Amino acid sequence: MSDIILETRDLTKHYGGVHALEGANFTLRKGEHVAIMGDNGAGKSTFVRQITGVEQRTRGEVIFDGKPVNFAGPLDAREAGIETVFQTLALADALDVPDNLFLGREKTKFDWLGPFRILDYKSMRNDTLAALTKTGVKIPNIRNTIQNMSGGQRQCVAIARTATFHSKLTIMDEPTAALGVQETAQVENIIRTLKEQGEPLILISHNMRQVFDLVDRIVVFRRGRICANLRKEDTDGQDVVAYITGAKTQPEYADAA
Amino acid sequence: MSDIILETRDLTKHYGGVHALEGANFTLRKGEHVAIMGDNGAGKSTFVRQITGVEQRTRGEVIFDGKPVNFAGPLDAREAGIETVFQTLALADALDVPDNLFLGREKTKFDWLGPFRILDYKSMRNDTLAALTKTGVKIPNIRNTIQNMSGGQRQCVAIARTATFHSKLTIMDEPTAALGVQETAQVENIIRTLKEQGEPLILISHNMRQVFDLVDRIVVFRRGRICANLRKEDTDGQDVVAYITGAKTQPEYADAA
Amino acid sequence: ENIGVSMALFDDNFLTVLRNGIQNFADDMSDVDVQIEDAQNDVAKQLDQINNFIASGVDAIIVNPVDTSATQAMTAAAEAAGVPLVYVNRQPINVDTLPDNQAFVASNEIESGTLETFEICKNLRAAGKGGGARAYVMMGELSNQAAVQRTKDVHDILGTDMCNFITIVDEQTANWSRDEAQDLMTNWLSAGEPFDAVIANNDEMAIGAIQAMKAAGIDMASVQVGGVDATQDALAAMAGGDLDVTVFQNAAGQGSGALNAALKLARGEDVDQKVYIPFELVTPANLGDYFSKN
Amino acid sequence: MADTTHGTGGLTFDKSKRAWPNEINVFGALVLIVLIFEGLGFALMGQSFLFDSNGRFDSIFNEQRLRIIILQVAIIGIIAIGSTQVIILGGIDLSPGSIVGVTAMVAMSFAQVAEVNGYPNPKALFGPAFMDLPVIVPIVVAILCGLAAGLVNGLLIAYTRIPPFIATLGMMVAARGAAKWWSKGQPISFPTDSYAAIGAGMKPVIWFVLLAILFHFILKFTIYGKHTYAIGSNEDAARMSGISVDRHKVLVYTIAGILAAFAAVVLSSKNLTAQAGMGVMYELDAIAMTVIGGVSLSGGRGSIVGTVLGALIFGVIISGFTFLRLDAYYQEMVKGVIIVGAVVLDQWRQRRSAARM
Amino acid sequence: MADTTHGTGGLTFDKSKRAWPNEINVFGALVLIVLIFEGLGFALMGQSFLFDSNGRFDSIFNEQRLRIIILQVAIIGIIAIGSTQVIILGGIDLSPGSIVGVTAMVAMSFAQVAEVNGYPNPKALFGPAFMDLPVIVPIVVAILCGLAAGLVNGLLIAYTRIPPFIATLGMMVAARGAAKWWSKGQPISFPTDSYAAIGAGMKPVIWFVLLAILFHFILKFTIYGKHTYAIGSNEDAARMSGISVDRHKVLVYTIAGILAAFAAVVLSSKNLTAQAGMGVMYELDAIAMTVIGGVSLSGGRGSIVGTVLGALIFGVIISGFTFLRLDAYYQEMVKGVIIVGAVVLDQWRQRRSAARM
Ligand SMILES: Nc1ncnc2c1ncn2[C@@H]1O[C@H](COP(=O)(O)OP(=O)(O)OP(=O)(O)O)[C@@H](O)[C@H]1O
Ligand SMILES: Nc1ncnc2c1ncn2[C@@H]1O[C@H](COP(=O)(O)OP(=O)(O)OP(=O)(O)O)[C@@H](O)[C@H]1O
Ligand SMILES: OC[C@H]1O[C@@H](O)[C@H](O)[C@@H](O)[C@H]1O
Ligand SMILES: [Mg+2]
Ligand SMILES: [Mg+2]
Repeated sequence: MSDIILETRDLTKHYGGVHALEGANFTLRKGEHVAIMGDNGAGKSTFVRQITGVEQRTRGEVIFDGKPVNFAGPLDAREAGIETVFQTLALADALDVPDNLFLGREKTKFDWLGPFRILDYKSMRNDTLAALTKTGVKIPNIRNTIQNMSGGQRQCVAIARTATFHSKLTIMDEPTAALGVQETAQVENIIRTLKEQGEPLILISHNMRQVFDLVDRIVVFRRGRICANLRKEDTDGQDVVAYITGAKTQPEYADAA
Repeated sequence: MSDIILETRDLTKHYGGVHALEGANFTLRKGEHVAIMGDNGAGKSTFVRQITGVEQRTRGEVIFDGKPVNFAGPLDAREAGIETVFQTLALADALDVPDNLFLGREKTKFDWLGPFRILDYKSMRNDTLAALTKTGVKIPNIRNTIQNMSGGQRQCVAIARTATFHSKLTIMDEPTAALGVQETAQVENIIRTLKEQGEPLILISHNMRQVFDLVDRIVVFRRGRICANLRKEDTDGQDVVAYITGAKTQPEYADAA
Repeated sequence: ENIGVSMALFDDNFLTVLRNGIQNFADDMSDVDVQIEDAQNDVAKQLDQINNFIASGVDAIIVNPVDTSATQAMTAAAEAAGVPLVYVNRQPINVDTLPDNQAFVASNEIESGTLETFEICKNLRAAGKGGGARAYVMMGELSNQAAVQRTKDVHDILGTDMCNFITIVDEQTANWSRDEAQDLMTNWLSAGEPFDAVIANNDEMAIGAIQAMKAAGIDMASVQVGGVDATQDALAAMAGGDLDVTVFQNAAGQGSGALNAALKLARGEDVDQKVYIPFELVTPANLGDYFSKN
Repeated sequence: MADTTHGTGGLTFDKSKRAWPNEINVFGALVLIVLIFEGLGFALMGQSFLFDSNGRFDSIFNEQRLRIIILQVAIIGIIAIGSTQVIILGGIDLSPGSIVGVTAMVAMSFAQVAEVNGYPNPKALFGPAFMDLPVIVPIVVAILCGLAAGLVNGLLIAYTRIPPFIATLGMMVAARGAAKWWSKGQPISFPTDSYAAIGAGMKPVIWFVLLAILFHFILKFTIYGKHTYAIGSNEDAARMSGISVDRHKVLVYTIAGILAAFAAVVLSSKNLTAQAGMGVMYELDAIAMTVIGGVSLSGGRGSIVGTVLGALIFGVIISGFTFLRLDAYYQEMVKGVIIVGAVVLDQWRQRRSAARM
Repeated sequence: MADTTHGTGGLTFDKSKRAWPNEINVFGALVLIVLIFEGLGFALMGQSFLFDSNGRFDSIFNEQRLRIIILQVAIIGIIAIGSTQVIILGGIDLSPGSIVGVTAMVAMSFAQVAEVNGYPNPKALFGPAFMDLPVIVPIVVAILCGLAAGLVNGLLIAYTRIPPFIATLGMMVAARGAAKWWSKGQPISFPTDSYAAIGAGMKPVIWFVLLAILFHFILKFTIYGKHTYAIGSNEDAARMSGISVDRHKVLVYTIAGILAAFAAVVLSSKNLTAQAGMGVMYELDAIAMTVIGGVSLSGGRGSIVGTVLGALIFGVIISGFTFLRLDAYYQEMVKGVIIVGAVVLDQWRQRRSAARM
């Protein structure tokens, strides 16, 4: 078996006249942590949405765990083993924290009741407290609804959700954008734990320090195209910025210039 | 006339059992740039919402430009001269960029027509291009609707909106959270320009570097209370983190411990 | 005495005349109070209204049934509570098994459509069209029994030897409404089919048809138009030479008759259990007799 | 509820200040309205509204009044149990009234007796082979009707993504047409005794209460309920979290259809007849009950308990009007005002309690 | 449109690939439906639907058909112009049908003639002092009725924050009650000639078209329009951006009320009578036209042009059915299907064109 967990070939997405993603060739090895960087609007989230089936791609292939896949929706992607923290968080505003954490995979009893099986509230509540502690967030009352939470509290709930379940691949789209100093540190610890456990990760981030602290490799997007693929050892912050701004382009990605 | 543009006395907000903001005494001088820092859920955005009339406070006073104020809504606050970039951005998803930039203060012709006065689309479009250039954001088509924009593009639109209009006080709640490296630099330039023009600013940010680059003074919130008020010259990153995490508390704010 | 009245619906021309008949008659008596409810064409609401009357302890109840097949349940409810009950205007399905303290004052819808259609048939013959004539039929609301019955009457008459020279071009509902009838007639006209008569289930629709035909420049003398109800608007249209046939139903008479029966039953007196008020044909010939009736 | 403060990061939460459950507000409105009628009753009629003021009953209450208050809303209440779920889901259903109409017609056709008072049934629709059938036949037929209609609603809404307002408006028009077409507008009457027993006396109330309890439990404690709330709260989020939103929607609308069909059975049994116009506007009353009961039209919030209280408010109002001998014209005008008033009151209480410290 | 690529940061935008305006899709649906009726017409009736197949007219078209297609939807179309604005605002209005009812009654009471055929007006409601009044009186009275009803809707929705569905449902019930109460259910007939002229012949169409053009312009080019779209798109954002959302809502609902009142004038004039039951269900037809025309029920999107096309689709369908002599039962069933079908078609086209490269 190959050691490549995810590969995209010529992955492309156009929205009407907007070419948001163009011919992305990307590979991720098992156990590898890769960062995606790039300007606002460079196509990073679009890339994630094509892989996870949130949208249907214009063309190209996605090969996950050795098989070509074409997820009809994020549910399929999750069932195949991809856990994602979306930039838009995907939380149900009127529900409380445990409900959100277990959304779509509630713990239940009497499973023979099918859609009417009974929820195991108590056990979900306990697991929630444990999961939140990992992210270090402070929430006065986890039975409060999400709409009453601060921006950072929401983001922590979304991350706790992903971190609670094992997966073959984790994708995080700007997971610490709204987080405070302490919470950011905690989330970075979560990511380090994934690394130790050998779980592969795609991290989208604008935070240079964080990227250099956490990942093995940096892929740079510009105007919908990949323009650089850099091993951490071979580059530094200045160099990455040069790729992001278009001052530099790697020869193999020349058409992105 | 005093040189204090904004003062709050005992400003407090409770949501049911959640004490989100408790007895905040805060002052801002004309021309001064102040940062508010603190953990997620510390009450920073709540503080902003009480000042700008988005919510009605539980108790306390707000004195703006020498007069006690009690804004019924953000419209009042803006008319009084407070421009705000909210953490939730406040953009109309189905409208395009110029529409959003001029939302609530459209340029019009034939003003005697009252609510039926005619929109001056052309001039708004031109001004929009100019305003966006200031933020350095790349948007392929400004006539695209906001819902089709990336997270960072949205944030830039919200900032451009605030930066386009002169005001007595500007408040920005985590304005660069979703921004890329270049866009962040541009927004920081906008803030510097405000400083040069002597316009006062409250900046909420989790970014230590940014805060130390831009502001004169740092106020730290913890669990709904102010726990430190630090002149930039008298402190450093480590020190601020100590206040945020609760390792330190200034003596005058001892009850926040 | 306190009398509860449940009308099938309020916003109906004919039933309004009937309702006002009851109200005026009651107002003329010193110690009679009527409380009139609107069942809004809902059988279930009507049954509930009867139960509410019972809970409030009225002395007798008058019902103008929404659905004459739904009267069994109403009879049972009133009987169980020992409250007298009188049906008005529409003949209840259980008319032959009514308990002693119940009665009805009603008309038989079989007559209305029959009188109307037969008169039109005669007129067409007299106009020399006995060799073949074509008619459009406008129906009332399809869920309404008067509409169903009157339409059936049309078919029955046109099935007789005397009138089977008339064929129906098309038959559609205009929901008792003048407005819908105008549109329906105009739509029919745009097909360009020749026709000699419009037979409508009520006057409002007949008037709508007339308005549409006049707007299209059709000579009203060349078309027979019939309705039912003999409303003031219809009588005016007949006086103007546009409407040819309508059928009068004595609304005020039915109303006062029902109230009388209810009062007698409440006082324990004997009444005729079935009072039957016939429909009357109205044509330009006897038009004058009806101007002040409805 | 567990004894923890439900907080993380060492934060505490002052539980005594928690906002009231919304149902308490609705209950308050109900009590208020009853008191108003009591007051007006004594002032205007010299009588009590709910109590037995002239010794007609053995108990201290006017039992007939209590019974009719709930009886007259029980059937629409059954529909409202479905509407509640649809609205929590973030949808709307305009079709139950018409589903009632067509289902009543179809079911009743399989519930007719062969002979009435020794004569053949004058309203017979089918031949003798289809008469005097066991009661299970019309019930199954009705459930199938409701299931089919609800399923079509659900499939349209889930898979073509047209707004529920439109899908169910289409069903409302089409099903009413089908009701009229079934017997060409003729009412269908004279059901078997066993069919007549389903909705006799206070039975409709029993069905309503049983169904309310059942669905209260289902909404609060099963995965079906949780997903209903989750989808209503944020459909995209529910989808991204891996809930099979489309399948769930189909299920909820189908259940609403079945409940409407069951209401049709009870209704036609109670009235001993079925006619094509049955159930007109019931959907609006059901929605009004639901919203008066505190279910949010934007989805994600509400409960069956609220809806039951909303139904009672309706029942009290209708009976109160008759009690006060209010003219029917004014009744409608006042009913409009009360629908609005009840919701305004509820919103106002909610906002006040949110603003409380 | 300007010639720039509307991009910043040196980005370009491929304008040729821009999605079709939605109205084109609706227009496509209209053409499709017409073609279906043409096809069926030739197959079943041996006649053309829109063309003059038996030489009755001077032109190549069946002029009567063209006229009735638009005439029969013109009055509801006037209401739909209001519904369009309310729906773009993110609201819904269930009251216009009842506003039509009450306004027609009230306005007509001030438009009666004293004498009919030489006899005193048999339907006279007021004394002679209020008869034979100049036509401006009933018109002003009508506008005031509509304004009042719309204002109440708007104030309730804006300031008590109850859902529009409920506020306008209350108005729907209350205004219908008022319509019945006004003359105790008596129809009011025999208007003056000048009143009768307002809705005579093709006048309703002229009013509809004029109002459609006016409001198309207002929605596209004035601040009123922009704020309507903005509030419908994101009410909170509109509020935070400093739009006086509440005042604007009041304005929009008031305009919808006035349009309904004007429709009542045209309707009662066209019919030469006013009845308490007038306008029942018009609101649903108006909403259906609007949504078929591509206005999104979630607000922020749509146009008057779409609504006009939606109204035409309705008109074509009604005429087409009569043309094919489809039984009324089937008509209703098929109408339900078409309401749904038109919207499904539109959504499908939109999604396909969004998915196009
Ligand atoms: N409407 C509300 N109802 C109940 N609790 C609320 C509400 N809004 C905010 N809170 C709570 O108040 C506290 C302060 O929230 P706030 O949004 O001010 O935090 P913040 O400092 O801006 O955090 P962040 O950095 O994550 O944006 C949080 O614990 C939050 O859960
Ligand atoms: N549904 C859509 N329709 C049209 N254009 C879209 C749509 N979604 C995204 N875009 C455009 O595609 C481009 C890429 O967007 P994307 O969200 O992938 O950016 P990003 O790299 O994630 O940026 P950020 O760092 O700001 O999150 C942007 O120009 C955006 O405006
Ligand atoms: O039920 C409604 C109908 O009732 C009839 O008796 C009347 O003739 C019709 O005009 C119509 O009003
Ligand atoms: Mg992104
Ligand atoms: Mg915040």
